[in-house]
Amino acid sequence: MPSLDPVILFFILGVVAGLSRSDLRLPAPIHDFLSMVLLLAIGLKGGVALSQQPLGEVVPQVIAVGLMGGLMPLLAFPVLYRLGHLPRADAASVAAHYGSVSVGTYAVAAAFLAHHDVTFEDHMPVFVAVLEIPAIVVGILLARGLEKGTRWGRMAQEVFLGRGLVLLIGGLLIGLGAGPEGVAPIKPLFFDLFKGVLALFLLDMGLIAAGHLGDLRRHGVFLLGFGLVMPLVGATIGATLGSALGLSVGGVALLSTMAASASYIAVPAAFRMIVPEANPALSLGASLGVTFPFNILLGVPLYYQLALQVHAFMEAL
Amino acid sequence: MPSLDPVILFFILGVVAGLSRSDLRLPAPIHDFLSMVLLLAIGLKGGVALSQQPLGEVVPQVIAVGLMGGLMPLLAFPVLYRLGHLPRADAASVAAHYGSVSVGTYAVAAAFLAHHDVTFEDHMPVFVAVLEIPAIVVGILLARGLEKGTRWGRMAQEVFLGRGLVLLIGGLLIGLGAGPEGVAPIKPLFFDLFKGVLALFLLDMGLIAAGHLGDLRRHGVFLLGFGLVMPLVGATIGATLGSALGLSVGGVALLSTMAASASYIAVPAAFRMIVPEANPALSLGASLGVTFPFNILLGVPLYYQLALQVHAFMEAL
Amino acid sequence: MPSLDPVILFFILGVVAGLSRSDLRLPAPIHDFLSMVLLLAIGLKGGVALSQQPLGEVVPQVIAVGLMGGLMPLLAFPVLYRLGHLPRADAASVAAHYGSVSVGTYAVAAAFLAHHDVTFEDHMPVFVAVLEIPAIVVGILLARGLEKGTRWGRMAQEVFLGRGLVLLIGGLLIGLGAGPEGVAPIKPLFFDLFKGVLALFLLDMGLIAAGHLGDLRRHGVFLLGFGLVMPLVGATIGATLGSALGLSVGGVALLSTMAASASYIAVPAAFRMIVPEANPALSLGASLGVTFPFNILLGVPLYYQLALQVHAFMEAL
Amino acid sequence: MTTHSFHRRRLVTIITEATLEGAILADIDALGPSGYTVTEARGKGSRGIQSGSWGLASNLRIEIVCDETLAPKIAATVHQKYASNYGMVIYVSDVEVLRADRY
Amino acid sequence: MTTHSFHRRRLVTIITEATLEGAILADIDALGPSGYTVTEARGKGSRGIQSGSWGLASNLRIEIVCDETLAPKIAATVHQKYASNYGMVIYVSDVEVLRADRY
Amino acid sequence: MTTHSFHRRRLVTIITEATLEGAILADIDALGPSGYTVTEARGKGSRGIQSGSWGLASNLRIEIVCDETLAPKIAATVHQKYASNYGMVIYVSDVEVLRADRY
Ligand SMILES: Nc1ncnc2c1ncn2[C@@H]1O[C@H](COP(=O)(O)O)[C@@H](O)[C@H]1O
Ligand SMILES: Nc1ncnc2c1ncn2[C@@H]1O[C@H](COP(=O)(O)O)[C@@H](O)[C@H]1O
Ligand SMILES: Nc1ncnc2c1ncn2[C@@H]1O[C@H](COP(=O)(O)O)[C@@H](O)[C@H]1O
Ligand code: NA
Ligand code: NA
Ligand code: NA
Repeated sequence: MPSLDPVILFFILGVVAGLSRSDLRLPAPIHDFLSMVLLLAIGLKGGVALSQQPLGEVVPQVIAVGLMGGLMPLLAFPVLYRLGHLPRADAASVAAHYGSVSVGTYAVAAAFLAHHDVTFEDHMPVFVAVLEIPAIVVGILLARGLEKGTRWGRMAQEVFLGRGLVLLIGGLLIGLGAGPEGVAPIKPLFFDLFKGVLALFLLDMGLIAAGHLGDLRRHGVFLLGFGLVMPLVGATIGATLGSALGLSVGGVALLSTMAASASYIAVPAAFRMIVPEANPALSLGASLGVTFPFNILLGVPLYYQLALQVHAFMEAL
Repeated sequence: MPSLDPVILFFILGVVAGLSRSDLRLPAPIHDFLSMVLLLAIGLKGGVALSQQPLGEVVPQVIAVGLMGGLMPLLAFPVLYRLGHLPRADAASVAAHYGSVSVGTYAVAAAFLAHHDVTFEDHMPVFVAVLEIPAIVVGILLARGLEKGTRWGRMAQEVFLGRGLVLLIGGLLIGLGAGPEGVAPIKPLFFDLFKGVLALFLLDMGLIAAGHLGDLRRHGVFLLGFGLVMPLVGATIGATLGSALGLSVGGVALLSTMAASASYIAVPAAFRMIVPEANPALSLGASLGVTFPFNILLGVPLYYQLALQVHAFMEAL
Repeated sequence: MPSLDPVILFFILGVVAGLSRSDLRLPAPIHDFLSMVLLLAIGLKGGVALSQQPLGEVVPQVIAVGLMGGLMPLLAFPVLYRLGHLPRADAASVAAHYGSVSVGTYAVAAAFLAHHDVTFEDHMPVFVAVLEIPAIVVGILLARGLEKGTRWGRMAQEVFLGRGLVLLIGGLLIGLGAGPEGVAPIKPLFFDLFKGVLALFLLDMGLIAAGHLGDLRRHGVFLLGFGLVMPLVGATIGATLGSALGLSVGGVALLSTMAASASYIAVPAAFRMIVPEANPALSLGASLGVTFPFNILLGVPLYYQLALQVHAFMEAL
Repeated sequence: MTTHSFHRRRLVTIITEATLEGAILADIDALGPSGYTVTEARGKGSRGIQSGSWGLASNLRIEIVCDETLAPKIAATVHQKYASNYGMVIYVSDVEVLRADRY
Repeated sequence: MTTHSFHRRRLVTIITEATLEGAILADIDALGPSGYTVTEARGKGSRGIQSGSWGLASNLRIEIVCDETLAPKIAATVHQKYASNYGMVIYVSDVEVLRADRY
Repeated sequence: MTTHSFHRRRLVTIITEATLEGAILADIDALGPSGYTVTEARGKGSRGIQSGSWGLASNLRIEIVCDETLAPKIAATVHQKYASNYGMVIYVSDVEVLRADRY
């Protein structure tokens, strides 16, 4: 068995400290700083990759991945609404969280693959940016329908100008504009420190996740189950699509992880403003309290195995 | 055409995010942290340079540069007071801002030269520290005259103990004391990360500059014009002086940039305390809303061309 | 005479800026961030060392060092209580501060040794963690006796779950679990930046120490004397024990420094909650206002000389 | 020192979720007070703990000094628009100010 | 806009050392108010300057909106338990709230 | 729990520019209150937006609990010295404290 990546150990430290009521706490400005560096770094990496690649090859993949992000909430919504008896707004909100993507989970998976010397397509970060949006739009449609009252302009602003997406896409465009030599002088901060910053970020996310375990207790076993099963469903969809798009094993594992992960930045922020009657404790309880720890601790290696299987299966065809 | 340095792209990202009302924002403690690292790093670099150089050579340059800083407000003041009809305190304040220097602009110019493999004298940061002060003193004299009421002791404290100057001069002295081997173990933070830190700082300055564009609209076209023309005048003075002092092309370009730049840290802080009737929205509107973006985006390459011309002209003499 | 390590110059800059009432200040979130990185880094280093060493060798040393930490307050208490006429709670509190350890002082001593190419045992950070606790327990016993009222469970929580110890021991366990290759990807942040982070931390500690010099003036000359003499006593005890445990010269110097240093994180936090009638201005005035600067500026090189002497003496036996 | 007389005004204090900042400040502004003050906060209420550890878990504390007519208007408008869906506490109190013309 | 009537309540404000956070919030909670709000603070008092530069030198400002019965209870309990050993200022004032049922 | 009686005092609240911190706190101190509390703030007023994104664009919120005589003195002194050149809001309100001897 491969040893645990130390960044995971930082997450566990955070969870344990949080659950045992240590007074350990990262100040909010440091949380913002760490996630800002992560988002920019991931964007920059993707942008540099795009700068060296014929865009024509990436566009069809982008469309396919975007469609996946839009369809996943449609799959999750009926389960949450009919089976889970969640109020419509909550069902739509949770569904949108799972159609979107967790940047932290992506970073852990990328680190896992690097740790095991598995290569992957350099432009994978583009898919992180692409996956953020469609699920939000579909989620809002599910909550609101096509009723007249919806202020789509306002919505577009909330979605596209949220800080997460601005940093991710801003990083992408800077990486695209600057290219590999251009970003070389900022490499020490954004690339060399990446895993250290990720470690501190995961320590903080561990503390935050520990706080959300309580939410979950209040909202019962259905959400717990959903938070464990939905990632597996997502992972399978992601792995299948990745394989169909001809990605490498590493790429399949990453797309699988993205599909399995649930947003805790862009989607809750957008829903808080646009569908405010959706209870954020519910969606964050599932996304941060269950799915994030599950993916970080067990999911990522599992999805890598899944990628190996799917790849072997496709080769055998 | 040389590609844009990526740190400039971070500034543009900040301006665009600010103008489009994204909720992107760097927490104030992070702003302080980033500018602290920049100021210390610039000071350290200059101090290490001084530690390897006969001080006798630098002193005459320091005096000449200090004089330039004191004379520039005398040039700018009548324009602002007579032509621009600004109140006396405001004219003196804006004049002092332009006689002083912007550390961020200096850092961008130094990065630009490094990006284009242009060398420059290692002790240029000394001039940054030197330029901070004379313009403040002259500016206060312009605002107050030599009236008895002025509390010069209090003023000296505000000027010399402002955090910007303390970090810059503190860094200089540490670099001077420790020398190149001494600072080697802190190189990874202060030197290797420098451009990454500068990138994040410029992202923040872009957000802040976007907020000051509104100020400008309120204070009219005269300040806009002044904010665009004064840097060109300053650049010419700086380039001429640099050349006369026998600096290399890179050194001339840097001194030209310093002269062209306008303070937004030391001078506004000092004027806020000592000449409080001067409106900071006015001077910061010009300095941060016009001159800083102009210098960062267009000025720096221009002043490099100017340095090449002036140098060629002097050689031809 | 060897030149001053630049991190010391940062401390002096902080003290000077603080005493001269500069407005220089590090925001509290940055203080937290810097000390968090230091604590984790020291823990990680120790953990990696433990991962490569038969634990059996370390255990006896750990026990001996822990005993030293528990005995030192018993030595200091009567001096403070009888000779200094401090109230019982204050005498116990100050005694506990000096039985425990200052992480910042340890880091400076380790940097000093590295600067002078003196090697030391890799597992020294383990002793930092070990030394934090026994002095607190003994100190509380000294303040409270074995009276029934003491809530030992609550006390254990305050002591073991304090953020300092959680980060130090968390780092140890992560380093132990991940081993040298495991921590390699987080090396750039935690190890390469270490001295730069320490420099900024010491700048802040200089500002804080300057603020505590006033406390001292209020509490008189006895505490000043205690803050200067106790480290020397501690250093001698530490050097003797280190030598008896068969540590290298560098290891002896480090254990001597630890014994000479006084806590300003774990102990004051624990006493604030458990023995609140002890006046923190008193213990922090001695620990931060006297002993910390003394150790940083003069103590560390002195304790290294002491280690050389003691080592030579033991060899001669 | 000249004598200063104090004038009675009202202080509206609103504690709510930080995500609401842009929207709620625009709404308050539109009602025409001379200004407002914002501080970062955390807390606990009917919607659970807001630990302040990140944006979504943070509160704001907004203060508006205004006259007797505007205060209930601000309180009621904000309450009606946001209180059912967002963590929110609003209270109003009496204060005295020096410059009657400013609020 | 519908008419809203205001209801008289009390606001307890406590300024104390940041190290006390966990303990004091638990004690306040135990007395049963509907919630509390915390902001970071610094200051000066009989125990000297709290500069806010690090945890031990920082203060908290805690606010509790509650009814006339609970307010003196919170103030007295906290005062009795902590005021002799910790930097502490407590004051109580009148406020008006919109929803009578919540506090 | 023993009965505690409350004593009427005044609370002066000053919102102003962060750059003023050193000067204004010294002036307040010189007037002799038993202490003060400072929190970081941002806001909007007649001088535009103080976004809080850096020192020059930040506000402070200063609170002083004091007696009926000192309150107008602090308010008037600060107002007279700073209000014409600096962003500034001052308001005074009634509070009740437990320990009459402390303020
Ligand atoms: N009784 C109270 N006193 C003071 N602040 C409160 C009170 N109740 C709630 N709050 C604050 O208002 C926020 C939202 O409250 P709620 O809508 O009850 O969840 C909480 O996070 C607290 O910061
Ligand atoms: N008169 C006062 N007005 C406002 N705040 C005060 C006052 N006195 C003390 N404080 C605050 O309460 C804290 C503790 O005060 P003390 O217990 O007097 O040291 C101080 O650090 C200040 O933040
Ligand atoms: N009506 C108001 N209510 C609350 N705070 C205000 C008000 N007006 C101004 N402020 C605050 O006081 C600061 C200075 O106000 P001004 O002097 O009007 O620019 C602003 O930045 C706000 O934080
Ligand atoms: Na997903
Ligand atoms: Na200039
Ligand atoms: Na010790």
